[in-house]
Amino acid sequence: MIAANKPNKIARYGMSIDLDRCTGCGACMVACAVENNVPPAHEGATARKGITWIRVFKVDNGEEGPARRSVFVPVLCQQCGEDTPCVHVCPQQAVEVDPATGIVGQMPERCLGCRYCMAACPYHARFFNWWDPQWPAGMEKTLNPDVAPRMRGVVEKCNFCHGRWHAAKERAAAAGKSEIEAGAYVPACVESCPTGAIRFGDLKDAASEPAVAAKDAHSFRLLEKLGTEPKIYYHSKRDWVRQVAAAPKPPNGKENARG
Amino acid sequence: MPFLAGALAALGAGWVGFPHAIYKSRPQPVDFSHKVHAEKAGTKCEDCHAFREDGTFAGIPSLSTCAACHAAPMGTTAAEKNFIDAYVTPNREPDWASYAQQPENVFFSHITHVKLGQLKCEQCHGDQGASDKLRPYQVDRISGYSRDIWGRTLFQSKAAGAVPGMKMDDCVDCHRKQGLSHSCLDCHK
Amino acid sequence: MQRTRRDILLFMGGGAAGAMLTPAPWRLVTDAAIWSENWPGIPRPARGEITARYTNCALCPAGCAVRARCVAGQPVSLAGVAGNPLSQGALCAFGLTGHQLPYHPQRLKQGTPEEAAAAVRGAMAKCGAGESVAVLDLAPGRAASWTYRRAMAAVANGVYLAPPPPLGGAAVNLAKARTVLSLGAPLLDGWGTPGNVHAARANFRLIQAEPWESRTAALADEWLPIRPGSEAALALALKDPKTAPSAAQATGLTEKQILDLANELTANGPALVLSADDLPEALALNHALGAWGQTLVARPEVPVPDAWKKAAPERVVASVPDNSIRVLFIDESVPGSHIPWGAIEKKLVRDNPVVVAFAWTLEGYGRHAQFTLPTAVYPELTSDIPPAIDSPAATFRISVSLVAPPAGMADPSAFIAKAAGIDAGNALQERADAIHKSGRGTLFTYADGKSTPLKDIKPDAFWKSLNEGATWLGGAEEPLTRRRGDAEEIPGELPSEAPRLRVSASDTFPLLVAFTTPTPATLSSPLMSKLYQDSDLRMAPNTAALHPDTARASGITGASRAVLETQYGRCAIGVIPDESVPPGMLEVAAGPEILDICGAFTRAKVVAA
Amino acid sequence: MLPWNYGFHWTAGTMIFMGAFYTVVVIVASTLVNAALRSRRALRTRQAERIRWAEDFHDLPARDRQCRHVLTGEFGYRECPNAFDCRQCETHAKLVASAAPDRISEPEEDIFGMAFPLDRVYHRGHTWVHSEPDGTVTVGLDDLGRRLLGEPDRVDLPQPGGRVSVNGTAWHAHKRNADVRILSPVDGEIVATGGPDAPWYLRIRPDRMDFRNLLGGHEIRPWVMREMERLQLALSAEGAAPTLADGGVPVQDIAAVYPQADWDAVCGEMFLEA
Amino acid sequence: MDREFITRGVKRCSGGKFLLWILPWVAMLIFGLYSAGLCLVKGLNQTNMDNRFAFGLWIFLDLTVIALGAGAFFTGFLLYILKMKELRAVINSAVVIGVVCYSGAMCALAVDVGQPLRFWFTFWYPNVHSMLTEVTFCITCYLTVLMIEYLPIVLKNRKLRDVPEFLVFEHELHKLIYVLAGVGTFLSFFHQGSLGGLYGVLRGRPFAFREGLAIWPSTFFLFILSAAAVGPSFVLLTTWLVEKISKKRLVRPEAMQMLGRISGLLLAVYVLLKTIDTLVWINRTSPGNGFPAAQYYAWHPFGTWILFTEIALLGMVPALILLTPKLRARTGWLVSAAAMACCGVALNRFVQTVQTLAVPTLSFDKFMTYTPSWQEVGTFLAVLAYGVLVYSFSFRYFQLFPDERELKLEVAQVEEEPALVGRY
Repeated sequence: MIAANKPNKIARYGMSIDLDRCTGCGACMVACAVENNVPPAHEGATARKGITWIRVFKVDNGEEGPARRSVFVPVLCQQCGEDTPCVHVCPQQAVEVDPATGIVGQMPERCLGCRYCMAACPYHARFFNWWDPQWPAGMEKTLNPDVAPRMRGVVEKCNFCHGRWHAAKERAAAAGKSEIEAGAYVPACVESCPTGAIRFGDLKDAASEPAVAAKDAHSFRLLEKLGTEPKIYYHSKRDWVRQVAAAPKPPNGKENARG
Repeated sequence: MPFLAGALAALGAGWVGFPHAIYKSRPQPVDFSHKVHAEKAGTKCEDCHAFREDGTFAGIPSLSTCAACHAAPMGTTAAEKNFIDAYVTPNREPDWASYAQQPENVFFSHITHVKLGQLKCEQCHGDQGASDKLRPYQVDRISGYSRDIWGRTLFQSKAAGAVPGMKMDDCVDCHRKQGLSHSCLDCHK
Repeated sequence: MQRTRRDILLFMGGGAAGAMLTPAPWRLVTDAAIWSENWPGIPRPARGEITARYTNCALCPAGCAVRARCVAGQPVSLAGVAGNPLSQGALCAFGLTGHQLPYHPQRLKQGTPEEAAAAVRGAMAKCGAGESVAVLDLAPGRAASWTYRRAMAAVANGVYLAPPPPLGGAAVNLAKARTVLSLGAPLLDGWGTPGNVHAARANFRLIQAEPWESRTAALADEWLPIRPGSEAALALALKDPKTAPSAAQATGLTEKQILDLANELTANGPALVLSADDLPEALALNHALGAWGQTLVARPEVPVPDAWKKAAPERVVASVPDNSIRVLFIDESVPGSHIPWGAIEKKLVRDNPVVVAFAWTLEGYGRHAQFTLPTAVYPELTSDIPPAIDSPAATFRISVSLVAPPAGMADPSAFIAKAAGIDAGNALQERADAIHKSGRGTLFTYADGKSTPLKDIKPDAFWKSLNEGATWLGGAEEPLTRRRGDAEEIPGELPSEAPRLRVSASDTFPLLVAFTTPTPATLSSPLMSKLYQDSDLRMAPNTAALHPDTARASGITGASRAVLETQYGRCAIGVIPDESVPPGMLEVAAGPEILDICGAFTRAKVVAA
Repeated sequence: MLPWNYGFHWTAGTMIFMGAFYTVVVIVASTLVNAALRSRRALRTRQAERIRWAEDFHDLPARDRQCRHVLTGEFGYRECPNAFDCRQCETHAKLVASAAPDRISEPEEDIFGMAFPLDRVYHRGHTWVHSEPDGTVTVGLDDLGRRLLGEPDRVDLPQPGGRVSVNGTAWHAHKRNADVRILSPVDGEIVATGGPDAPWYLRIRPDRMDFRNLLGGHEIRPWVMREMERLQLALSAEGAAPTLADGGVPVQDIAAVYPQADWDAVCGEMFLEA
Repeated sequence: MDREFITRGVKRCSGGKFLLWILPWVAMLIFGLYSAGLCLVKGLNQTNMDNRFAFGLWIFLDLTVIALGAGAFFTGFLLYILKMKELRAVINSAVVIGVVCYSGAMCALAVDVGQPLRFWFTFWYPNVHSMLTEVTFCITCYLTVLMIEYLPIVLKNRKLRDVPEFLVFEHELHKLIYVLAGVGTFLSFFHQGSLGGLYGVLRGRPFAFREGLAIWPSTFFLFILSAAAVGPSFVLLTTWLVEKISKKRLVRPEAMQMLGRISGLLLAVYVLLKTIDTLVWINRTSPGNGFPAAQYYAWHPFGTWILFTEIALLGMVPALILLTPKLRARTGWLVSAAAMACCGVALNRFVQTVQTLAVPTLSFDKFMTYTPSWQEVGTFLAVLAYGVLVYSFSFRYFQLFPDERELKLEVAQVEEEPALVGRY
C-alpha cells in the first residue's frame, strides 16, 4: 500500500517470547492497555468482546490430574510478513505493512468496522471496539498522549507500540539522526515483563535477541504452515509446549470453563 | 425555469452561505502582534516557540515566557493593560487557540522537520510571523477541526504562492516529492 | 405567476442538482466521517511536557522502584527502574496501573473527621480498666507506624496491633538459595519483590509442593501435587524421615519421593523452605536445614530517632483479650496483610466501640467502621515503605506523592497523634535524619542509577534524593539473633502424630482455600479487568474455581452464583467448575467481600445460592 | 478511486478493477441518458400516444392481436405486426387489391340486435368514422361500445382544436368503476365535440382520408361476432353469468345486467386497453 | 380506493384485506427498524457478535439472500441475452426479488459495519485486492442496475403511466433493457463469485481457504454456479408461494418447468464441482496448511452430516428431481425440489460463514458457539418484512406476471368451453 521509500534503513521488527519464563502475571497485558489507551472493560465485555492487544492464554497439555502441566502463551499480533492475511482483505486500505519496519499497521480512522480482517486473522489478534471507550471519571487524565483513543466501531490491534516508535524517532531526530538505535525502541509489553520473557528487536540485525532466538532449535512460530511468516518467535525447551504451534486437536469431550 | 432558479439558489447557498455556516469562529484571547514581537522581542520563531530539551515542541509559549517581559505593562495600549490585568496579574494562562493544531490521531514531530528536514517555519505556517493581528480562530462545527488544517478552499492550497495546507494530502504531497516514506502509521497514532 | 406542484418539484430538483455542484454536500459527508473520529465521549489525552519522575510503589510490601512517565506533571504510565538492586526494573500488573487508583470509581472522597475526633475523644474518656485504645496498622514498620506506637505508648491502655510478621520477621536471601522448596507459597506469582525473585530464579531449583497447579507450580522445576492441607505433614517428614510413611499417606506422595526430596534439600544447599501459610513446621524445617543465616537472615533494623524508642510494642490481634478494645483506629491507607473483620470484631467492646478506619475506598474495613476517613492513595500519598521480605538488607525508600491528593484527605498519623496528645512531627524526615546519622549503607538514586555511600551525602541532599526516588540500602545483615517471639514460634519438636494443621478435612468447612490473586488488595485499577474480564487470564474478584465433583457435592451445577462460608462469615461469590482444581480445594480470587471472611489459614464451604 | 486520491496506485490490479468499474458506470449512465434523450425526442415528436398504443397492443393476449384477415377467414392464424395500423401493411394492401369489392346489399348489419350501419368504417376499439360532406369526419361509439358503457357516468371530451391520432386517445368515458380510454380511429384535428347524447362524439378534420386501418363491409360481422365472444369471455372471467350465449340480445346498458362484474376489466378488454 | 393503481383486468384483494396482510409485516418491520436503530445508535455491542464471531447472522443473511436474489440476473440473462422467451412470464417478478434481496442485503450491511458514516471510504480508498471491495462495488452497481430495471415496472403502473413522460421513458428504457441485463450479468457474475471468494481467500482460515485460478479461489466459481442454480429455483418457489397465497394462476406450467430444468441442470454441475472441490480440499489444501480436514468435523454439533446434507441431501437430490421430466411435471415435486435447492445453498452459506468462524485455528482455542441477540434477529426480520412488503406492494400495484390476465381469461374459457362449442 505504500509508494517509494527513501533509502531509509529497512527494519523487520520482531519479538521472541520465552514461554519457559512467562509466569502469566499479566503485566504485559496491563502495560499494553496503559500504553495504548485501551479502556477498562465495559461492563458488558467478556473475554470474547474485550480488547487485549496482547493476551496471555493458559494452555495445558490436555492431561488429567497431576500429569497436567500448563504454560502461559502471550499472543499478540504476529506481524505476518508474507501474505499478511489481514492486509489484502481490508476493503479500504486501513491495514498495511509498513515497508520500513515490517509492522502491520491498523488505521482506526480509516476503518469501516466491517471486521473482515478479524475473520481473516488466524491468531485472533484483532479486536473490535464494541463500545465507545470509557474511562472512569478523571482517569482520562492518565491517558498516553502519544496514542489516540479509538472510537467505537473500529478494529484495533497491536502495532508494536507505535507511539513509542514515534517517540524514538523524534528522540533520534533531536539528536540529529534519522535512524533509531537498537534498544531505543521497545514496546510496552517488553519493557514491563518482570521476567524478561519477551524480547524485541530487528530481525535483520543478526545480533538482536529475536534474530538469535529465531535460529534456536527450540523456537517456533504459531501456525507456521499457513505460510504467513509471523515475526513473533516463541521458545520453549518443553516438547509438549512446542505442540501449541500446531493445529488444534479435536475436542476430548471435556471442556474447561476457563482459559 | 424553476429548475434553474432552484439550481442558482442552491449554488449560492452552497458556495457562499455554507462556508460561513460550517465554521464557528472565536477571537484569540489576547490582541497579539507577531510583527511587533519580531521587531522587539526576538527575531527567530524559536525564541518563543521553543523546543524542549528532549526535542519535543512546546508550541504556543506559556504565560511565563510572556511574563518575562510583560511583568509590568510595556506600553500604554488598552490591549497591553488588558493582558496584564486579565492574565499576568492573576497568573492565568491565556486560552490560546492553535490554528495549526492537528487532530488527535496525528503525530507530528517539529524537530524532525526542522532539524532533519531543514524546513523553514514559513513553509507550513506561512507568514504568520509577520502578521500584525491574530485572525479569529475558526473551527469546523461538525468535525471540530481548525480551518487551517481542515477547510482551506479547494483551490487555495494548491495555488502557487499560497500557504501550504496542513491537510493529510499536503503532508503526503511533500513526502512523496521528497521520496520519504508515508505509511499511515508514520504520521498517525 | 401561478405556481404549480410541478414548478415546486422542478425547483427542488434544480436545487438538488445545483447543490451537488457546491462543496456543501461533499463537505457534510466528509465532516460526518471525521466527526466519527472524535465524536462526543472520546476523551482527548492532555498534552504537555513529558518528564520522568520517580517513586516507590506502595501497593504491596515489596515497594518496587517506579519510574513514572508524566505529561505536564501527571503520571500517564509507570515502569520499573532499571538497575534497582532489589526490584530489578520489574513491576507487577498491579503496580503498572497504580497511577490510576486515584480515579477509581469507588474512591472515597468525603469523611467526617471532626465527628470522628469527637467520638474518639468521648470514647477514650470512657475507656475503663481492661479496655484499650488500639491502632491496627496493616503495614507496620513505616515511620507512621512508629508514630502510632509512640501514640499508643502515650495513651493509657494503648495497644499497637499489626499482622504477624512473615517468617517470624526474618528476611529471605534468595540469592544464596540453591534449592527452594515452596509449600504452596506463590513464589513466582506475587511473593516478595518480583524483580528480585525472577533475577534469583536462574540460580535455584524450585520445587513446588502444592495441591493444584498454581502459576508457580506450572513454572517450577518440579511440581509435587500433594493433597490439600498436607503441607505441614510434608515439612515434618522432611525434617524427620521417621514420619515419612504417615506423611506419604497424608500427602499422596510416595515415601521415596519424600526421602529423595529430603536428600536433595540437604545435598543441594543452601536450601530454603517457604510456605503459603507461614507454617511453623516450615520454619522448623528451615532451622533443621541450616537455612538460618544463609537463606533466612535477620535483617538489621532501619534506624529510628532515639526519641521514638519509647514506643508501644507490636502485638498481634489474637493476643488482645476479647471485648476489650474501646477505640480502634485502622490504617489501611497503605495496603498490607488483611485480617478478617470477624477476628477483629470479637476484640471490640460490646457497647459502642468506636472504630475509625483510614482508607481510600469503602471496600475495606470502612464498611464496618463507624467513621471512615478518606486518605490519599498511592501515588498521592507520601509514606516510607518498610523493607521487603526478600531484602536481606535494611532499606528505606519513600513512596513519593506524584499527584496532589484531593482536598479533605485525612492524615492518619496526624489524626491518631492528635487523639493521643502527642506531636507527630515530620516523622519521615526525622527518620531519614536518623538514618543519615547512622552513616551506614549506600543511597541508590533512580534518575541516574548511581549508588553513593551515605557518608558522602549531606543530610539535605539525602532527604532531597529520597523525595525524588531513591533507596537507602543498609549494610550487610547482622548475625542472626533470636528476636521477638522466635522461641515460641519455631517448634523444636512437634508431636510425631500431629501435623498440627488441617490434614483431615473438617466437616463444617471441608474445603481448603487457595488464593490465586497475588497481593490481595481491596481494590485495584479498573484496568485490571483486562486480566479477568477482557480475558480469562485470572479469575474475577470474588470468584472461586472448584472441581466439578466438589461443586456437585455442594449442590452447584455449572458456572453460577454461590455462597462462600468460613468461620468468620459468609458472602456471595461466583463459582466456576474447573477440573484442574483438585477436589477438596477452592481456588479463590479475592475481592473485598472474600477478604473479609478469609484469614490466612482458611477452610470454607460453598453452598448453592 | 481517482488517481489524485490518497491511496491510489498505478498497478495492474487497480487499473483493471477501476477500468471495469468505470466502464460499467459509463455503460449504465449512457444507457440512462440514451433512454432519456430518446424519451425527450419521442415527447417532442408527440409520440406518447403512439407508444402508449404500441405498448397496449403488445400487452394484448395473442389471440386478440389477430389480423383482420383472420376474422374474415383469409388466414388461419396471423398476428398483426403493425399494431392494427393497416395503412402501412403490405399484406393488407395486397389482400385488398386482390379481393372483390364489397357489395353492399343492406344499409346496415344487424348483429344480435345491434345496428352496425355500413355507411361507416369501424375501429377495433369500437368507434366508427363517418365521412361528412364538408370534408370532416364524425367519430362515434359503435352500438356495442355504446351498450357497454350504457349511459356513461362521465365523458371527458378533448377541446376542439386539439389533435387526435390513430389508436391514440380520443376521449375518456367513465362508467361505474371503469375509466375507459376510447381510441381514435383517425389522425386529425378536432373541429367540434358532441357527446353521448349527440349523434357523434367528435367531429374531426382528418389529415388524410385514409381509413385503410378501419373495418368495413363484410368484415364487420365476423369482427362483431368475435367481439361478442370476447365479451362473453371477459364477463365470465369476471364471474358473470353467461346470458348472451343463449342467443339473447345485448341490452342497451349491459353494465346494468352485471352489477357484480369488474366493469373496468371488461371495458379494458373490449376497448383494447391494457 | 386504490383501484386506479391496480393493473386493469387483474383481481386484487380488497384494500382492507391487503391492509390486514401487510399489518403483521409492517409491525415486524417497525420492530426490526427499532432493533437496527439500536445497533446504529448504541453500536454493535447490541449484537451477540464478538471478536471471534466477527461475522454473524447478518453476513449469513446477506450471502444467502444475495444467492437467492441471483434469479434476477440469471433470468434476465436467459431472457434478454439467450432469448428464452418463456421466461418473460417471470422476469418482472425476478427483478423485484432481486431488488428486494440486494437492497435488503445492503441495508443489513449498513447496520453490520461499525462505522456506517464511513461507508464511502470503500469507494474512495478502495483496496482492489480485497474481495470485499469487489463485492461492495459490484453490489452497489448491480443494485443501481436493478433499480433501473425495476423502474419500468414501476412506471408501468396504470396511474403513473398516464403521465406521458413516464410512459415514454419506460418504453425507451425497456427497449435498452438488454444492455442493463448484460451489465447486470457481468456484475452479478463477479460479486457472486467475490462473495464466495470472501471466505475462500482467507489463508488464515484453513476451513474456508481454497486454491483456485489466479486470484480467485475455487469458491469464487462455486458461488457463481450455485447462485445461478438456485436463483431460478427461488423465483419458482416465490411464484408458487404467491400463487398459493393470492389463490391465482400467474404463470404457465411450462415456464415453471423451464425454471426447474435450468435450476436442476446447473445444480447438477454445481454438485459435481463442489464434490471435486471438497475432495481436493480434504486431501490437499487443508493438510497443506497443517490442518487435517477430519478435525473440522469433530467439533459437535458440526459433523460430517453437515457436509452430507449440503451436498447430497440438498444438492444431488433436488438436482435429480429437477432433471427428471416426470417428477418435474408434478408441482409438488418441482416446488419441493426448488425449496431443497434453496435450503442447500443457504446451508452452504451458513457453513461458509458460521462454521468457518466456529472452528478454532490455534491449538488452545476453543470451538465457539454463537446465538444472535434479539436485536440481530430483529434486524434480520426487518429485512424479511421489508422484502415481503416490497414484493406485496409490487404484486398489488405493478404487473409482475404479464400472463396473469391471459391466464384468468383462459381459466374462464376452459369453464365456458362446452357452451361455446355448442354455440359455434
